[in-house]
Amino acid sequence: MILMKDVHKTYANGVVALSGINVDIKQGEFVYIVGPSGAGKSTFIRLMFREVKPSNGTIRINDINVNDLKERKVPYLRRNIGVVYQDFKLLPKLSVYENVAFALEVIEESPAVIRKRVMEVLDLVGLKNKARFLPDELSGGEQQRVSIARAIVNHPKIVIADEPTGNLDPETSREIMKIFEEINDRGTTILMATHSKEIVNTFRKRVIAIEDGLIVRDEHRGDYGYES
Amino acid sequence: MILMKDVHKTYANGVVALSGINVDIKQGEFVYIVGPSGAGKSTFIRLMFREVKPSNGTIRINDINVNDLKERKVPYLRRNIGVVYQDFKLLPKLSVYENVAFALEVIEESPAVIRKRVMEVLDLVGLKNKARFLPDELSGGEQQRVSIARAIVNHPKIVIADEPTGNLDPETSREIMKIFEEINDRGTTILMATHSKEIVNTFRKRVIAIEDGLIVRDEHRGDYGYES
Amino acid sequence: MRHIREGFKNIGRNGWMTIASVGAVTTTLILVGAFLALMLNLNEMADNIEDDVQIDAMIEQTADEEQIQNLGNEIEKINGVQSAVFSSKDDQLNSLIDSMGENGQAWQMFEQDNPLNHVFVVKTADPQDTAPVAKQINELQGIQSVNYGQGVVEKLFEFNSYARTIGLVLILGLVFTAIFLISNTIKITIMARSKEIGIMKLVGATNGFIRWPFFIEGLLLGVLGSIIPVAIILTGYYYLVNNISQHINYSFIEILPFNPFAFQLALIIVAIGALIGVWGSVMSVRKFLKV
Amino acid sequence: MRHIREGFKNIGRNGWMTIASVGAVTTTLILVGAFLALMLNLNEMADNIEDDVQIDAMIEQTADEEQIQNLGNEIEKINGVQSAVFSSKDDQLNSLIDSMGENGQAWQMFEQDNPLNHVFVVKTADPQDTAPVAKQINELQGIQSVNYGQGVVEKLFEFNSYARTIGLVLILGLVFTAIFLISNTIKITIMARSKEIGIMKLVGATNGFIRWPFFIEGLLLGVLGSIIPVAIILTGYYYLVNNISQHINYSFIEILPFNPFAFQLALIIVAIGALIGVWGSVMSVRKFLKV
Ligand SMILES: Nc1ncnc2c1ncn2[C@@H]1O[C@H](COP(=O)(O)OP(=O)(O)OP(=O)(O)O)[C@@H](O)[C@H]1O
Ligand SMILES: Nc1ncnc2c1ncn2[C@@H]1O[C@H](COP(=O)(O)OP(=O)(O)OP(=O)(O)O)[C@@H](O)[C@H]1O
Ligand SMILES: [Mg+2]
Ligand SMILES: [Mg+2]
Repeated sequence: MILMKDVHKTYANGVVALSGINVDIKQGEFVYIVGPSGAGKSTFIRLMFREVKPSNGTIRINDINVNDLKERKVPYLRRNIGVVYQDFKLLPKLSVYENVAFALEVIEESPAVIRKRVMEVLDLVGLKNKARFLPDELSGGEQQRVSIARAIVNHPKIVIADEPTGNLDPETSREIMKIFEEINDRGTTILMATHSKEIVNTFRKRVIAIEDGLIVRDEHRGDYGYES
Repeated sequence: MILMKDVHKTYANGVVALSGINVDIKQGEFVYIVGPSGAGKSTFIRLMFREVKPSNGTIRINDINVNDLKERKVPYLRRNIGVVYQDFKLLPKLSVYENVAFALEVIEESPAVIRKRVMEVLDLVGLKNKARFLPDELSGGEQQRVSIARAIVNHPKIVIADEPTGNLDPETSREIMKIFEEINDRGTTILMATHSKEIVNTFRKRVIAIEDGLIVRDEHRGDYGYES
Repeated sequence: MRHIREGFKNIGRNGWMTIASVGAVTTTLILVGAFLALMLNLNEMADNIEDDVQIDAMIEQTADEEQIQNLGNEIEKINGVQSAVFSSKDDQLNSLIDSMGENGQAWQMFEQDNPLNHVFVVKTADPQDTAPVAKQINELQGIQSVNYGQGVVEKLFEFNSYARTIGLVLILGLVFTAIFLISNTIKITIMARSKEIGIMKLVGATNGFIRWPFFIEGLLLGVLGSIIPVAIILTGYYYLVNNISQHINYSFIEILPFNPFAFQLALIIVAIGALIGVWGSVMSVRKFLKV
Repeated sequence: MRHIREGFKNIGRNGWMTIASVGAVTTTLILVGAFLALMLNLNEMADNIEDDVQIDAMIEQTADEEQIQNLGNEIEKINGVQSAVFSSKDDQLNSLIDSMGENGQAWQMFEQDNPLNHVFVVKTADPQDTAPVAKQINELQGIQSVNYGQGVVEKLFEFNSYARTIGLVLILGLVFTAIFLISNTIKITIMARSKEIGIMKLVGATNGFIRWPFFIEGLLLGVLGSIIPVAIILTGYYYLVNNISQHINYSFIEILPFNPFAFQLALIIVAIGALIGVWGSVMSVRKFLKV
């Protein structure tokens, strides 16, 4: 489903973020991306939905070559991938409800379906009563949960989450993990970059460790692995 | 040093974030603020340097009444408090170096002192080689460390950190904690809101737990306390 | 539908930015409107002055009535001639005496012994034809000489043509400035939202999906921005026509009538506002769609 | 020092926003400059036309040379009179014949029996004094009548005064529009930075510390924005003075000389740009300092 071959990424300022990534992720897998700060996890994630383009190498998602994809086609790729951004990326002038609904409006869902799905998913992340608020009126953890809600609202085939529990307490984190496991059980592929040793060691999944732009470990049912 | 009496905070949209906070923090203490997402931790923190004003109650810092402080005097209060923001609040058009230097420029330090201090503190957080980068060119964890560097660069009497390790791997988190302990040893008061059970349970300090806008626990050498 | 709704909502969501944009559109259009009104009226006045130009074709003293009649017919046949009116030498003397004011009275004694000629007063359909027509008349048998203010009339036409060119340049310059300023303002407000546009693209919005609300928003900005200018133009021009024009009373100062001129002008203003609004908004958003 | 340095740096940091602001300042100032040049020249022309107004004081036929000499002295003593030049009745007839062109030749036969008067051609220091001075002259012994284009001159002055008022209103309107548009554009660009201003305040910056770089930045925006307008005015006006003015040749079209007029205008343009830049920038930033 997700296939990367010898992927390199050097940013415009000369920083080498990835230097030769090879990876094969099957449909329905649940994969943690771990590694120290600045290792290249977010860059790795951003390649998949073409937020950044690789300097070298090929990326295939569902047999679509992401590099060669026409500009026009990119939105359709992105609709199949729900992304929780490390910095949330909420639209500041839209309410919580409108932010989540946006992901359904782009695929032209009917208003009735939108209302139902959005309220369902806001309920799931515990923000049903904050639907009318603006992002600025939320706490950090609440904003993060809106970003999670938006990522999963349109039942994407792949969910990519960059540090989705960084601003959540362990209790709420666990609830979010349960949601991810549930949609994973329904066949959704999940990629999650995380620094949470506790989560990785509790919910055992495949672990890919990135250091200095290279995959240094790739274990099924692995642990967080770094000494504490 | 920090004294809150019956502090209430209701936001403009009607959300009651704090409903009766009483707390007394002595000079040189190291205090964790824990609690679920949306409990009011960030609000509690923001009151101290007047990012928000309380709806009710009094806040005294170093015997200065923060509520009654004249608008003109607020910058001088803020210069004594180094803050690590949950959303970093870096100036997007300034380089890492300039962002950190800004905290020294406002107190009109000499250019030579500024250069020395900034490079020192960037070295401390491991970003010496990224001094010329813009915040947008950094990873999440790197941005967070810039925010930490800026908070401590001018040797403030109080350091307030809102979830300062949310985007950092355990190894880097530990290094940051060591920095905090070190400046705490030199007499700096430290307040730190965190969701990291690991940190709280490893570096034992005073723990204040907030739930639904109220302090529900206040223990010296406490643990994170919530079931995992 | 969604796009129209979102376009309207954005007007509200962007608060201060909307007010600033609408303010820029408003001021610019007031300027354009005022100058258009002024220039079009000046143009009209220039037309009126040119229309006053006439050819005095002096008939030889020896011509009898029949010859004069024939001459009149011949003149009317010339291409470009609109009318040829006979004016006897007595009429000519009277109008000369009139035009000289007090000075003229000294000349009344010559009424018995009038040295002037009978004259055909000729008007051309297009004032620009005055010189060639006059030349043709001059060649007719029985015409002693023609007088249409040779020299002065050419200068008048030259001056008016310069004035018209300057006016046109000013108006065009002003309209282009307006286009630039309005679209520039809109561009800045959209620039301030480039991050949001980037987020929309990341969530899977197509360029069209993002562009449409901006289209509507630009249209609204333009139309909202033209409300005050239109109101000012309509009331201001109404006031002008009804008051000022009574006080100034030169034959050549003739203001264009309120209806339909003011309404046409209002329409132009709204059209400029709406078009530039849409254009500025769509062009600016294009830049940020390449994320 | 830091503030000046930061002000300059911000010009670069804000890239597109700076370009957009400078663009708005540039276009607006070109407009203001062009209209100022036009209006000041038209005003000068109106002055010239008014300066051409003169009073013809007709001397009674019976006056002898000594009386005429005395009359001249008396006229020159009247308050507001600049000069009084004697013109004999023969001069008068000649200039009448000249002014009538071909028609005039018919009158040459009256040269022996000239019905005109000797005349004093009087000029007033201030053209506006024409009517009262003429009245005073008229009351002098030995003056038959005065003629200064009664009626027409009053209308000319009235028209010029209307034209001047309209011109002034237009220029003022334009300058205020320019002020609004420039400060509005700057306001929007600063609005887009309100978050950054908030962060600066949170890091402990005083209002003054934040304001100074904006002050410098506004000054720079204004000055940068006036470079192109000044260049256009200087070269454009130079071209106009040297070329166009040779082609138009009416006595009353007289363009103000390049030096010092163009330089004064350039100075005004730079001053407007700099002042509004600073003012717009400082006023806008004030709004966001209340964090
Ligand atoms: N837009 C960018 N332009 C230039 N360099 C960048 C950019 N984004 C990231 N980098 C650099 O690329 C490297 C990898 O960044 P990345 O965001 O992938 O790290 P990460 O593993 O996600 O780190 P973290 O855990 O701190 O989020 C870092 O050194 C960073 O400074
Ligand atoms: N600017 C604001 N306007 C209105 N309501 C706000 C604002 N900021 C926070 N709130 C609300 O106040 C409550 C407390 O927020 P606060 O940010 O203090 O929580 P927190 O304990 O820091 O949570 P987290 O761990 O998720 O950061 C939340 O319910 C939030 O929705
Ligand atoms: Mg990252
Ligand atoms: Mg918080």
